[in-house]
Amino acid sequence: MNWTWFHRLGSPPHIYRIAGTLTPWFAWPAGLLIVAALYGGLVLAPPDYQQGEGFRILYVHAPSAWLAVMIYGVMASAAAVGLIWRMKVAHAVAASCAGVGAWFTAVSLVTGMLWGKPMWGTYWVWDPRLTAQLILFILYLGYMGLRAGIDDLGRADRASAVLAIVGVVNIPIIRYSVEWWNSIHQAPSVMKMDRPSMPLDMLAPLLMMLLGFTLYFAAILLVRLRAEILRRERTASWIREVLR
Amino acid sequence: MSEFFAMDGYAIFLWPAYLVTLIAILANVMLARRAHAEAKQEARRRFAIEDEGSSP
Amino acid sequence: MSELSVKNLHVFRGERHLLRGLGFEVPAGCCLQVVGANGAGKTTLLRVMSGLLEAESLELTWRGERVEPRDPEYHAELSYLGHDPALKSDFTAAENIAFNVGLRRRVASQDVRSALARVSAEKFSDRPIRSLSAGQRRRVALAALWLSGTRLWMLDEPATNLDAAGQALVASLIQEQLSGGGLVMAATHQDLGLPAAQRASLEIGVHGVRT
Amino acid sequence: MTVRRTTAFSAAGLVLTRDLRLAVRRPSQLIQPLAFFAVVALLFPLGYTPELGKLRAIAPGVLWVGALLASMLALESLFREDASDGTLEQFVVCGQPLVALMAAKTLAHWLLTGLPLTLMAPVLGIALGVPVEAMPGILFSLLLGTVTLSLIGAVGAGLTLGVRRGGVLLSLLTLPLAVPVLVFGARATELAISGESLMGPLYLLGALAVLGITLAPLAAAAAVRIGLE
Repeated sequence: MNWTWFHRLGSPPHIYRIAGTLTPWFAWPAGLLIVAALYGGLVLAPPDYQQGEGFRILYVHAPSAWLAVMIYGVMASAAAVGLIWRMKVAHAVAASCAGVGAWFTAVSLVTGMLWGKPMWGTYWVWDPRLTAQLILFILYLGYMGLRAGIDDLGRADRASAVLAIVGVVNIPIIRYSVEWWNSIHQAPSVMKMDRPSMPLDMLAPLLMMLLGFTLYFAAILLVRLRAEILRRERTASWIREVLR
Repeated sequence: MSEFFAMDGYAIFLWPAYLVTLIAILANVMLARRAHAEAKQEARRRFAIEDEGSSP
Repeated sequence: MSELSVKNLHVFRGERHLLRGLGFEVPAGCCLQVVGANGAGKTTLLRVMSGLLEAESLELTWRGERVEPRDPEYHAELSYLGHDPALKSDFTAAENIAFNVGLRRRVASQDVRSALARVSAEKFSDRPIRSLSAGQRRRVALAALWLSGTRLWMLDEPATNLDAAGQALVASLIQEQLSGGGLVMAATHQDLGLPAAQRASLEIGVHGVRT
Repeated sequence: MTVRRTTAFSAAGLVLTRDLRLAVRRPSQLIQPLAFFAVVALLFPLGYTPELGKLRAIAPGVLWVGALLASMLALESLFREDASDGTLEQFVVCGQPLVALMAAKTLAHWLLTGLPLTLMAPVLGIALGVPVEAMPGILFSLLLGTVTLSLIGAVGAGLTLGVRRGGVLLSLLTLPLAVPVLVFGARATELAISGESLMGPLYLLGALAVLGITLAPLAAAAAVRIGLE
């Protein structure tokens, strides 16, 4: 008995194979970029006139914070595509994002706190960006909690997709409200470091790290995507060759 | 070399931050690979059930 | 081309590939009796056809037009009677019928009374559903079904909790619907006493029906 | 017999009146959120200080967090009962746009919980040392805020319909989305108490309510459809 489901865009076996071949093309450049950025950030870049050597935490904090937000965006757009065009591969992409996103949101929180400690003497500071990242972390937990709470995979995909879309609409509003809340209460703000004003030898490693982290995420996403595709394709005949 | 690691006093904040990031990077690599392996394992189990199920 | 036709219907429930490439047709004025073992997918089939459950793939044609099972226009002509009758236990039978049917079309209290009379439920029409037996509740649900005047009926074990008289009522309601040119899909093993011309049956096996 | 099909608007009206009549028949469910709100608000003086001056400073936070948690409490029953007795399925199958019926159910939920909570807030405010002149400001800001809370909550309730013991998850999903309402609402109340103009945060609360009214019923309809499967 041979049946396959043909999806207009990106039929699963095709995507599965492409994901496999592309992974190393993302993984290796990511590794190199990160190592180079580490060297640039820790050794070459001069200490900050205000925060001294402490500012180097920026090279892990900023990329993690960037991943946290970018991954949610990727997750929500994949979810929207999956919901509107009923594409299982898109839901598989969304499912693959959540874990990594939550991890790096946590990293951005921890590194943010470690950065705040020498600056303000306390680990937690109600800085608007840190607060917004904390709320984003709770959004990730809610998303993963909803997925875990529903047994049927198809239903879990669609329900979590609705949540991701509602979440992504709210993220800018939450960020604005937290910034607004911070401004009216003049709470201390740690992250005054705005990137453009940084000298080139400080900025270059940061940009390389950002790109490195992004490529790293792409590699992880592709590996997880293959797993999620297998789960959704159940007993499609093309999987037999893959398993051989 | 040692004053490099000292990071003039920021060491106890800086290196833990890098360590946490390294852990996250490695953990996600491992988790992703394991997820893929598990998915393949489940697929094999499903095919086993189906092959034995549908053969008369 | 019959009123209702289904092709290439695939449904998964969790891991199980419950319906595999199902296809069938239901002409106007005909009742398709869906039979099969428990857990074979009878309820799943009716819920997918009513747009309550998303199928992996389905080609549904209703009165010559391809429709999505979630399309409100298709739903306007369809009534679904599930395992539990859709009744609020704090309301009386009359209030429940007025609401359920009122969602679809204008309903006068006279219509409600005639519906209750049709299923001989007048005597308990003013008591809250809470105080009725399962069989009485099923009769109230059947009254709402009869009053809804929809063209396509999806009935999942319509005669559960009903005594012999109740089962006869179900058979007569279905006959009345068919003679009015309507269609019925019923998951039931009950003999509905329909002439062969008005009856078709669909066997849902554990491995589903192979095309 | 010519069958005049019910319009979407009147179908929504039917759902609204149905929910209100159902609530009247079982009033105990209406009291619980109010009692909860009162208890939360009245615990603070015991846990913190009886001095009205100090209490006034934290009154905005107490009132808004209390109102938020109380309306969260009432969300659990929004769809669960209808789902268990099979009536929610009829909403999906009756041929009326589910979005309209969801909007009606959310409005009914707000009338039965959000509005009473809002009317009760000034009373609790007095216990927290809030001056009487601040009452209109508190009333108006909570009026707008509770509307948005009910709308967000409806989406959360729909999503957790298909989840066993979805109560905790419902709060986990809804609270982060309610942060903007909390921030603007508490600030509006703070300004009301200090007698300054609260138009700024009030406009923002209004904007959130409008955004909620347009998007939330859509998301709730999609969530319920999925939750019922």
